[in-house]
Amino acid sequence: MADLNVSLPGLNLKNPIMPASGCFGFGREFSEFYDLNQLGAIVIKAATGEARYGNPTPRVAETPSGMLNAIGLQNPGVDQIIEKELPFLESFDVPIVANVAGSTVEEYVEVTEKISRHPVIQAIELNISCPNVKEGGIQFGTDPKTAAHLTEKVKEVSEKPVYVKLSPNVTDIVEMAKAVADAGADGLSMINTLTGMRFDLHKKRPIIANETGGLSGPAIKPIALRMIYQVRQALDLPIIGMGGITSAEDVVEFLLAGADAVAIGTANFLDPYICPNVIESLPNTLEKYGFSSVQECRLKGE
Amino acid sequence: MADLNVSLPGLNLKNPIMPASGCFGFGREFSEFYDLNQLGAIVIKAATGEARYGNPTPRVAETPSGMLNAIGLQNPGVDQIIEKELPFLESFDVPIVANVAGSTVEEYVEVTEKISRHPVIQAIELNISCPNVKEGGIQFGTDPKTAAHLTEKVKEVSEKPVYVKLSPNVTDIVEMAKAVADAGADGLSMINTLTGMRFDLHKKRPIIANETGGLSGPAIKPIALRMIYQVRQALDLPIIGMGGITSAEDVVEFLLAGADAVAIGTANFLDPYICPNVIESLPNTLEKYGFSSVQECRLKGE
Amino acid sequence: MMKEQWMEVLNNRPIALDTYEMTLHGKLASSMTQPGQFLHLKIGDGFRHVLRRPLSIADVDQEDQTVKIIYKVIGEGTKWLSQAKPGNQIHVLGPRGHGFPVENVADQHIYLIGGGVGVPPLYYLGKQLAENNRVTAVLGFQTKDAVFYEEKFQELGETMILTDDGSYGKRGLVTDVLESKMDLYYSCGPLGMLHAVTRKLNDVKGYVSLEERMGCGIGACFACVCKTTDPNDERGYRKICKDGPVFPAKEVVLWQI
Amino acid sequence: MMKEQWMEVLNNRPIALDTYEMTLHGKLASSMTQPGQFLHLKIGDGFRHVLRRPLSIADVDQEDQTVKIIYKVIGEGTKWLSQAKPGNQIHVLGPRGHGFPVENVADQHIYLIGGGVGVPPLYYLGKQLAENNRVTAVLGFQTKDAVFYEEKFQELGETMILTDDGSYGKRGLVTDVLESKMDLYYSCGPLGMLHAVTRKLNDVKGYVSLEERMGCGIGACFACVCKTTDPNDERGYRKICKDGPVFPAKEVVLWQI
Ligand SMILES: Cc1cc2nc3c(=O)[nH]c(=O)nc-3n(C[C@H](O)[C@H](O)[C@H](O)COP(=O)(O)OP(=O)(O)OC[C@H]3O[C@@H](n4cnc5c(N)ncnc54)[C@H](O)[C@@H]3O)c2cc1C
Ligand SMILES: Cc1cc2nc3c(=O)[nH]c(=O)nc-3n(C[C@H](O)[C@H](O)[C@H](O)COP(=O)(O)OP(=O)(O)OC[C@H]3O[C@@H](n4cnc5c(N)ncnc54)[C@H](O)[C@@H]3O)c2cc1C
Ligand SMILES: Cc1cc2nc3c(=O)[nH]c(=O)nc-3n(C[C@H](O)[C@H](O)[C@H](O)COP(=O)(O)O)c2cc1C
Ligand SMILES: Cc1cc2nc3c(=O)[nH]c(=O)nc-3n(C[C@H](O)[C@H](O)[C@H](O)COP(=O)(O)O)c2cc1C
Ligand code: FES
Ligand code: FES
Repeated sequence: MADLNVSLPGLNLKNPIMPASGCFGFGREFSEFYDLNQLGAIVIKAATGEARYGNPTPRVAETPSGMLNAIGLQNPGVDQIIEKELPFLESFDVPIVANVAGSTVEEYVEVTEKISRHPVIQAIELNISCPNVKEGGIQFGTDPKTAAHLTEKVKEVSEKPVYVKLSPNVTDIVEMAKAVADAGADGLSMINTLTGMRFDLHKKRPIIANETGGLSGPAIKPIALRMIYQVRQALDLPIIGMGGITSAEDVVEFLLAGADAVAIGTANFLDPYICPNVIESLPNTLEKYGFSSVQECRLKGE
Repeated sequence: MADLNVSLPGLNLKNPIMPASGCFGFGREFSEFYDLNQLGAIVIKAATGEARYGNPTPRVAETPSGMLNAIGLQNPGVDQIIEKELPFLESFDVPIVANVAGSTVEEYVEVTEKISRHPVIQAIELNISCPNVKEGGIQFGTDPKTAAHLTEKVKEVSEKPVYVKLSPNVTDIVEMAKAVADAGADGLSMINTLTGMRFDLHKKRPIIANETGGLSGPAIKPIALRMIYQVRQALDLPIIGMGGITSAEDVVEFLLAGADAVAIGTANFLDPYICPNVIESLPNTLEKYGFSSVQECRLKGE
Repeated sequence: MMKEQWMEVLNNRPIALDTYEMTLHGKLASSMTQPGQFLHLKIGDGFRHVLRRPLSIADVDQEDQTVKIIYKVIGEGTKWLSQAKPGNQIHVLGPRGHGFPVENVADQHIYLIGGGVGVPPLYYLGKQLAENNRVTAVLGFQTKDAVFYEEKFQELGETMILTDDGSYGKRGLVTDVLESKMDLYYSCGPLGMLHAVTRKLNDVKGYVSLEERMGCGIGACFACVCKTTDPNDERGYRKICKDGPVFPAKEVVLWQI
Repeated sequence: MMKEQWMEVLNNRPIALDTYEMTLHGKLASSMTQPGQFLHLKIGDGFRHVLRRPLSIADVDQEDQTVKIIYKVIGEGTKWLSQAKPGNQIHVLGPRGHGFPVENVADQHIYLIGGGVGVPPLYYLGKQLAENNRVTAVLGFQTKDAVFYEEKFQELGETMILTDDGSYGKRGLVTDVLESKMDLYYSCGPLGMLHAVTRKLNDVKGYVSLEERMGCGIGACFACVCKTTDPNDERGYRKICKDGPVFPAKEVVLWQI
């Protein structure tokens, strides 16, 4: 059977599949569907310094082969997450990646400092790209200097490797990747959502109360693949790839593009069993295309 | 019946629907399916100074609710287009928009100079955004200064109004729109395709010979709507909207976002009758949502 | 407890203007005991529609292992449902959420207050309540052609129909006829109606069922939250898909933005 | 002349490894007289699959108004086709392109040279040619289980089957058995095979049918071009969907990139 192991900074994965941040909460709900120990890793929902309620509803809308979301980083705050959510995750033998967000460099630093100390957390995913919160998200994710500065500061305090999650809403993704790489990022996570909109024909206004939302799902897969490929040509940094994955074939496509592991977001909503299903079919799919391991497939893309 | 008339610089449209550039050739093939006089306008395939063969094949790939293309501006060159294609279009009572492309400012200027003189051409669509041709396309479409300079030079020679077609592969679409508006653009056309990729799992390489291609179709609709909306908030310039339109409902959505007229590209491939079908159902669809005219719907979005 | 299954369409018929009643058959039906819960339905093949559609359980027959849903054709998802033929399979996740509390409710005079496609869950609820209680249904519809299930509700108790345009029953809004001297009410319908109902029946104990656009439908994505009225509430919000869709009328904020 | 229509699936059955034969019924069939043309099929509902799939006409029965296509399951589109049931409707654009020239071809000894799913159009062609000519079919397949239509070709003339792995017929490539002393050949199959065939039969007049990924399928988008061999050719290219898919072997460049 094809070897699914992947070894990345801080993350020893039994397989390259992890649920993406924001699409899996803190794992509780999905643990009622299947044994979370099957997962390669789990990326938990974004943590901020204080509790946040997020944006007004409606927060989601459907688009062709995709969806928009503008949750607005609703979360109970880093302290509550550490106190109430992480203990539950301790009971699983799965590396946990903490997604860190904030409105200021100080907030990112504070959250990273706190959460990266927790033994269950194996890596930090720095969410510089959430386009929904007006007070800063867009800045961090689209300006290379600001992103580099943030990465540097977070790296200074983080006790775990830091994966910077890139926003696709930029002219030059390679420039962004290089900036955070030079600033010390241990890896990249890409892509976050593309900013989009839908209109309610009856109400004659945007469906999403926040007007714009982040586009995710299969619709964005070709953009994710292109960006990962471009960054892979330019850099050697580990990449956790995501954007529209719904099948083991998609995973192979992301590996060929240059991803080292992948995350599945939106597809969890339509099929709560998508992660274990993809993990189950991955070995056969790899073999079908002539690969004896994830590693071999990943290198083929070079 | 709802009034479909739209009046834009150079373009008196009996309805707001036109086939998009590159998806309709020079009209000949579709004229065998229906009477082209039904169309609001026709945007013809990009013209360059000399004939171009374009990229190697495969040039297209399918993606979820979308497709990639890397045709590479294949066309017989502006002189042949004027000599062999435009006479055919003269026999229809439909405004023709000439899509102009090039690798240098001089080429754009030359092509515009020649084609804008032709009586059948009512407007120029300046294709600053085709991301497939390496020798310049990307530069023009993603750098505001270069785009503004090009617009200025083309405006100097054009005998017809110039609509600048924006690339969505940018961090700040409003900045691009403002730059070309200040440089004298009479209108905007948006959006062109987003750069994407697919991989062939059997061949282990990109499906498109050119590696990357332009993503179009329903998948990009939410991105098109967002960019049109953002530009509409910032500018008063007429906008021809496009990106994934497949129905009269989609047209209403684009009008609400701020488009004045729309173009349909990819959908022509799946349904060659899509343009007349959408035109036919538009009056009822407008009325269903309480509008007595395209104009009224368009203003509702403000 | 977390279940998903293909269910077979037994019947799918128009029962009012743009409104269909679909009967689904499958083992999943046996877990659908609580009125007010919803089914989360997959639309079409593959991932063209990445979001499931929430539809309330309108009736369940445990013996036949069938469940009924009643839905109005709104957009692409419900249009697709309306075209399903007997024998087709539909992928169902459910039953989801927390429904109307019915345990230990006896000897009460109860209002069932529904508006439009908020009516369906009240029928399965009413069937359970009518056994030990007196039930009065107040159902509002836009127009005559939109009315459905009137006779079925009459079998449960007194039933008043109102239409916005007066083309059937009484003209007006449900709140026009509501009286405060009831023991309990259960309501489902548009937010504006729920808001008016809770104000009018301010002194009566009641439950409301809320709607919101959903992402996951299982409590993981925070798409479907609503605010709590109590400023000291530990979380400050509820998830409609998981904590709801039914809430005590006083617990959640019905009018915001 | 430009037609599109819903056609009804009469039959859809596996005839070899991952290979299906589908029989479609509809008025459109009456325009399908030219062998080598293709049908352009819509996949699934709506616009999830924005590109149609080109599939060659394998046989036509004008009396019954039926057309047969033979397809290998490659990806999502052909998988969807393989799941179609009798009674299903499929949206078809066609017949498209220019096929094999057969008019005025008589009293010739002709090769039909096919590889894999390049074989289907040769059958309808062979049926037309066999009336007035001597036909020899040379058909290559990957392996025994992939072989189809052997007996049907035998009815038309001498038929040689080759497999890559020797599991059936002769082991080897079609070019291993081709001889130059023929009057005419028609070939359809993978580009590598076509290239080898045209080189081997350099002195024989021949026609090849090409494949390329298509956008519009009607000549409007320039997705499916190939280069002409003549450097003085006015255009320098041909559109496979419109000028082809069949070309005189010497007219187009078969080996590029
Ligand atoms: C708990 C719950 C129970 C419901 N029960 C019923 C019922 O019994 N009968 C009935 O007719 N309707 C019911 N609805 C509303 C129903 O879910 C929507 O009408 C339906 O999802 C519309 O789908 P569509 O694809 O036709 O519309 P589209 O507008 O194409 O849908 C696009 C997206 O928006 C969502 N959406 C659109 N309108 C609503 C809405 N009002 N509420 C929630 N999501 C929406 C869809 O689910 C989908 O994700 C219920 C909603 C909820 C939350
Ligand atoms: C003129 C012509 C005639 C053909 N006749 C036959 C036939 O009779 N029997 C048969 O089995 N196959 C035939 N093919 C090939 C057939 O079109 C592809 O196998 C089919 O389109 C694959 O679709 P898919 O969705 O299963 O694969 P996917 O890989 O999922 O398709 C994705 C996209 O790529 C295109 N594509 C993939 N492979 C090919 C290919 N080899 N050629 C052209 N487009 C491709 C698809 O059309 C689609 O647009 C023919 C191709 C052409 C151009
Ligand atoms: C509802 C929702 C919430 C999300 N929340 C977060 C988040 O909190 N932090 C983050 O970095 N990304 C978040 N994302 C982005 C996903 O992690 C992922 O990058 C993106 O959705 C692309 O993957 P997909 O197409 O598989 O969903 C969210 C996405 C969705 C759909
Ligand atoms: C095959 C193909 C060729 C195209 N060629 C051109 C072109 O020559 N010039 C241009 O400005 N845009 C070109 N486009 C972009 C379209 O005009 C349009 O902007 C884009 O496809 C989005 O619209 P759609 O989603 O309706 O296709 C092309 C698109 C496709 C799919
Ligand atoms: S829909 Fe995801 S939490 Fe309710
Ligand atoms: S597929 Fe469009 S020109 Fe041939």
